[in-house]
Amino acid sequence: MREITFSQATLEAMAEEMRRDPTVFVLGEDIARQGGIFGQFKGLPNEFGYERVLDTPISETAIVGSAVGAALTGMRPVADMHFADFVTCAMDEIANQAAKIQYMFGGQARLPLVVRAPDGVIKSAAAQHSQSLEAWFVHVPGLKIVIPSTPYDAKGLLKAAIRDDNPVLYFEHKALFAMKGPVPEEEYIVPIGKADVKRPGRDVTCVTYSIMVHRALEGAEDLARDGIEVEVVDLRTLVPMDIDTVLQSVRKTKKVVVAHEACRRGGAGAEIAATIAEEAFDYLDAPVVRVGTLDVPIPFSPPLEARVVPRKKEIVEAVRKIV
Amino acid sequence: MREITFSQATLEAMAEEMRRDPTVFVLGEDIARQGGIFGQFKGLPNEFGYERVLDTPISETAIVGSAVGAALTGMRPVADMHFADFVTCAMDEIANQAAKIQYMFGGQARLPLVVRAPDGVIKSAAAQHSQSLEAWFVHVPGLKIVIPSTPYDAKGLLKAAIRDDNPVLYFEHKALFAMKGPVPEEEYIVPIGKADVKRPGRDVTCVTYSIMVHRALEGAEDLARDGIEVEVVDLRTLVPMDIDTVLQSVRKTKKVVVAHEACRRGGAGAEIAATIAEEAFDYLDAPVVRVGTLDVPIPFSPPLEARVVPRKKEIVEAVRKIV
Amino acid sequence: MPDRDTLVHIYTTMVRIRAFEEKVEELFLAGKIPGFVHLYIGEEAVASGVCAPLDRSDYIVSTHRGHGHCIAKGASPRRMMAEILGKSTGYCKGKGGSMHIADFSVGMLGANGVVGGGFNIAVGAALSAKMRRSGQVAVCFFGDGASNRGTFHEALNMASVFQLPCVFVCEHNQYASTTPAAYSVSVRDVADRAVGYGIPGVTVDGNDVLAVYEAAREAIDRARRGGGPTLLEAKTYRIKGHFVGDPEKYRDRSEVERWKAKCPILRFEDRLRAEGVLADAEMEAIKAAARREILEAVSFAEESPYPDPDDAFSDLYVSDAQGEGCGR
Amino acid sequence: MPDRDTLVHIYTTMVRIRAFEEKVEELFLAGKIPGFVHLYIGEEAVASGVCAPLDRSDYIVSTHRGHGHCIAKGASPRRMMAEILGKSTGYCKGKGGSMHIADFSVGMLGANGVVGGGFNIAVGAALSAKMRRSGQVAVCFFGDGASNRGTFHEALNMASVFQLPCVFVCEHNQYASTTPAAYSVSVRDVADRAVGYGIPGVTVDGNDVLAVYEAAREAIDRARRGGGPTLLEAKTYRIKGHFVGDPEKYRDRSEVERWKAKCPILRFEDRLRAEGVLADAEMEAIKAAARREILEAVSFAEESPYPDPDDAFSDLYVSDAQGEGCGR
Ligand SMILES: Cc1ncc(C[n+]2csc(CCOP(=O)(O)OP(=O)(O)O)c2C)c(N)n1
Ligand SMILES: Cc1ncc(C[n+]2csc(CCOP(=O)(O)OP(=O)(O)O)c2C)c(N)n1
Ligand SMILES: [Mg+2]
Ligand SMILES: [Mg+2]
Repeated sequence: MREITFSQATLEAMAEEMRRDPTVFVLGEDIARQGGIFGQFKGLPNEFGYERVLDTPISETAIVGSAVGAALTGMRPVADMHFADFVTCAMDEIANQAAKIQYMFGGQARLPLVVRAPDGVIKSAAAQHSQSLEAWFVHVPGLKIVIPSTPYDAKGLLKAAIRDDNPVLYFEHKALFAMKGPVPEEEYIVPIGKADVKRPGRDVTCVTYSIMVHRALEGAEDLARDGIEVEVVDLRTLVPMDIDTVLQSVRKTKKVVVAHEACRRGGAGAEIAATIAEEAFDYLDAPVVRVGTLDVPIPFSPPLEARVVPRKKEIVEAVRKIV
Repeated sequence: MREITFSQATLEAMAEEMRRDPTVFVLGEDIARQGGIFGQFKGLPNEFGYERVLDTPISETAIVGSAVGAALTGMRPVADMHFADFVTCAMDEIANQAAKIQYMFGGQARLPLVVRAPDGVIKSAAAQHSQSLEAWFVHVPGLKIVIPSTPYDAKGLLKAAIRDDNPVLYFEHKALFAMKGPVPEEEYIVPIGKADVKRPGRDVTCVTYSIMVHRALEGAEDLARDGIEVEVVDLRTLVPMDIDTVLQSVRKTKKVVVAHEACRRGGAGAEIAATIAEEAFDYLDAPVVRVGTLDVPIPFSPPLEARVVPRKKEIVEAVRKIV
Repeated sequence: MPDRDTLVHIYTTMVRIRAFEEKVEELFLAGKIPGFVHLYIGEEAVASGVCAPLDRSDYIVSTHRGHGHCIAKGASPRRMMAEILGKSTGYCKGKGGSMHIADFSVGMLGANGVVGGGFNIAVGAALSAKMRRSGQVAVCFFGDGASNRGTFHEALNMASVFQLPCVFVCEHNQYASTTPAAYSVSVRDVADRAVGYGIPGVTVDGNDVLAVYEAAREAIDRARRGGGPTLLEAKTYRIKGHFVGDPEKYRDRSEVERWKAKCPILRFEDRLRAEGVLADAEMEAIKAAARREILEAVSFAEESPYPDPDDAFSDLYVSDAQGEGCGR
Repeated sequence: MPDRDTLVHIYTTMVRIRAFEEKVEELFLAGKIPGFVHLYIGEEAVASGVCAPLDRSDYIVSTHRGHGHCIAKGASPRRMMAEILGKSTGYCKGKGGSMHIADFSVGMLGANGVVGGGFNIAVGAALSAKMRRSGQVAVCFFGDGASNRGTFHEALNMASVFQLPCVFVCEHNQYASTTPAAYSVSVRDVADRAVGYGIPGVTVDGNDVLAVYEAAREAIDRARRGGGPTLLEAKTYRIKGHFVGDPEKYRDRSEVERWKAKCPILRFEDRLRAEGVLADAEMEAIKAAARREILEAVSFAEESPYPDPDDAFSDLYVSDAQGEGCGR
């Protein structure tokens, strides 16, 4: 199968969905003229024009707010946040408007909105350009949360997100954009709400998502050399969460590491770990161990950044703690 | 000891600290002319003038943002959010500015800021005026989070928060403002970071905070009639969290219910439960059960609201599940 | 001057709003309404004048003080009243209440509990209309207090940059809760803020419904023709408290009385009488009909059932199994 | 015209900024600087002209493009360079980097990675100055792009309502990243937005350092005297890419060349020469000294150690046990 980058995969998803449905459009800063900071919108205006690929003022509030209004009135907007860190500027629009409107208005409205948010640590971008903030939204009823790890999933899930009639947050790790992987030429969809076992194993389950999937796979490789077989479960979507696949794995391995790049305290890993500990209590042979960024803002200088962000090593250590 | 309301207790804390330190001031909407929606600022301008009790435009972003600037330059602002739901409008100022500035600037700055946020469900205020959002901030390194349940704690902790050199979020449940409780005439401080066992018990630990403390105490009362002794641990502050007190209780009872009014999914309860399950794994005789609001926006109509918000009954049921 | 039908329609709308709001106040004071309610009494000319030139397919975006907007856009008082009472027959099946009323069938895209939360929703509706080439216009109602929110700025700039068919209507009723506009709004006329976005800014007497109508019609026509957004300010007054139950310590009774004398309905009646459009008896008949309609709405609402508690788990997601993922 | 010392000081500041930025570009391209850097080349007149009338105790709030502001306010290039290289001797001990430089000892309250994140911090500093009756003024630098953020609106309104000693300085460099101001800013002159807040709005040629200086001095004086805020706009141009490495596909080389010819430093040199303030040799000496200073700063930075990895756990909270609660 041909290999394309994650960025390219999302670009194909956009183009295919825009071709399929004339109500799909995208708005954000520097997406039309520049093609997105990570090339993820490159060339779209050539096919779809500057009307459907809208450069906006620096107005995150208006970007998401107007996307909400457009979604309520027959369009299917994709709003780009530039960096996930700036969802803070659209927090009211996401949490108090988008997430609540369908419910609060008793089902009169539908709100087919996708918010794309490039997140994660890359190249010393420091405290305000490195965050992974998905956990905030796990706590907001009414949203769906998609957070893929491979070009294949990125494409299939973005298409599913655009077709979904509900507001979907789509987090894409900045360091993944350049990663290549197999993506079929034929059209496909990856359904929202299905986890994927990225590596089978019998000894320990590692529940993870986004870039940490790759660090978990690297760690699993190392550990396999010592005879420890790690099953890597890629959640792919956090809401709805495919807890069945997770529990099935846990009942087999009886040991769990939960890993993400977001800060450890109060991260999505807390919800995952608490759910496992609650629902698989009788199966667990060891405490569920959580791996996440240590609880400080992301520091700038490379040795500091390296100290706080978990990589393969931290996953391997967590696994060794419980086997 | 005299009894005063929670609202009165916070008012005394404000007045005492403003008297003690001329750099303390408060800003927010309708706090000077109206005295706050819950009377929590009533009369302050009489003693301290309209310069230190500042009515602002409807500009949550500017309220918190300017409080950050004032805190960096020698003042000790207390910023009122009117309703905790509107922290969404100041999310960048809280999460990207206030929480990060001390760290990001390498300790050059100090940021003695208190954000007061009345939260929780009261009288069918519906989806945008009923939320408890503390969990978002548990996930933001650099903040402290205070969330008292009684007039005594409310006063002592608000004074501690105002004296703290770090940014502190102070969540106060709207339905608690009118509640009375004993508060000494003499000055006292309740330190940030210390939990309080509000009722001792040997059978089950209920870890909780804010209004749920009272629902847990009511539940414990009922359960005691059946010979089930619940130990109610009031966390009082979520960051830093007094996990020692929690674990001490858990090692004794071996069973835990974690309860809050915030939505269950991704709530602070997930962090608490995951931590307990990780750190007291060998002591637990049953899964940690979490109680929280069911995962929908808070609906308006009384029977709907009652259906989703946990009260005594839900705590009692959770306890019965594991004893 | 608009034609007779339009005049009568506008007058009828105003008295229907007044009758609705007086009844809501009464029901609230009788303890029959949960939550908060914010009344539109005294401001009827704004919604009535602005919505009259709108088509049913046009959009409006409303505020916490939204009953008047709803009625003016054509929503049914029965389903409004049912919603306000928390009944299952309400527009939002009891999930929303007064602060979250919406009627998408008439283009009323919702009240909002967040002050200033509607600006960009209106911009989006206008953007959508423009992209779909539907010829629709979006009107955003907002208060003097709301004009201080950052959302105002981002919305007006974006609407101007994209030349959207959007009309921003400031209901300058002198107060934001307890805070006088003269204290918290840094310009006397909010319409002056239009200068910062290169769009027309117009201030009218918001108690003169025909002045409102004319200014709105012009702005709406311009928007529909592709001429871009307008900031239209109507100077008016909130006769009742900020919410029902407001102790109103922040203003003198005399000020309220002064404004009461400028009642937009009485004033319009004088005009209609003077122009010979409606005679007193006709006006009385319209008022009586409005009162009957509202009484009927109250009966409907009171007789309607409360929602089943488990309905709390529906409507979270579109086209999903009901209640999936709500943790019940 | 300011006195000779001031003129020389302003000139020196401009060339020091230029020398600093040219070196940063070189180091970045050589792979020695982590993260992103945004250069101030071509815009030196703004920071230099605005900061000249400020006292050391006055405040400035900066942006992602903040090196020029730092130097103009009196920060040390050594510690700046060390910070930009991620060294422990940097202003923020390597925790901040280019986008988060701050020097509180000279009243430089920080760069900001969030565009428009500084407006209200400046308002707060001005509020604090007013409450403490300190006589200090707060200056907020921001870009044309930032003027579209809601934070701009809330800040200017609040500063006006409280009549704060605050000067908002728009560095209108024609672009926000790849987006031309002519496309995304709905007014030609950002200064026109002052009308919406009832404060003075002034536009000056931002490449004419004396024009900037005079306008800033007037605004700063007014602020200090209690006359409230000013919105001051300096029209200038970003000669380099948005960040080092920007492919710059969004503009013509010829446009850049046209603006290069209007270089604020060359222009000021002509003026200084014409007025007999500085001779060529003197200017050369100042430039040589600036280059030496920057070379020395680079040596200092390069020789400085990286922070110890465990320093990642300090500075989270003031006066706490180091690293408590960071989960390490
Ligand atoms: C973002 C936000 N801040 C504060 C409030 C509380 N609040 C509700 S209505 C109101 C006053 C609104 O004033 P204005 O916009 O003038 O509208 P009016 O009530 O006068 O119609 C306030 C402060 C809110 N609902 N939302
Ligand atoms: C809130 C926010 N949105 C987007 C960005 C990404 N970004 C960084 S700089 C920039 C352009 C800023 O333009 P302007 O304010 O004119 O300043 P200039 O770079 O021209 O100095 C953008 C969009 C950001 N850092 N913060
Ligand atoms: Mg008002
Ligand atoms: Mg610019």
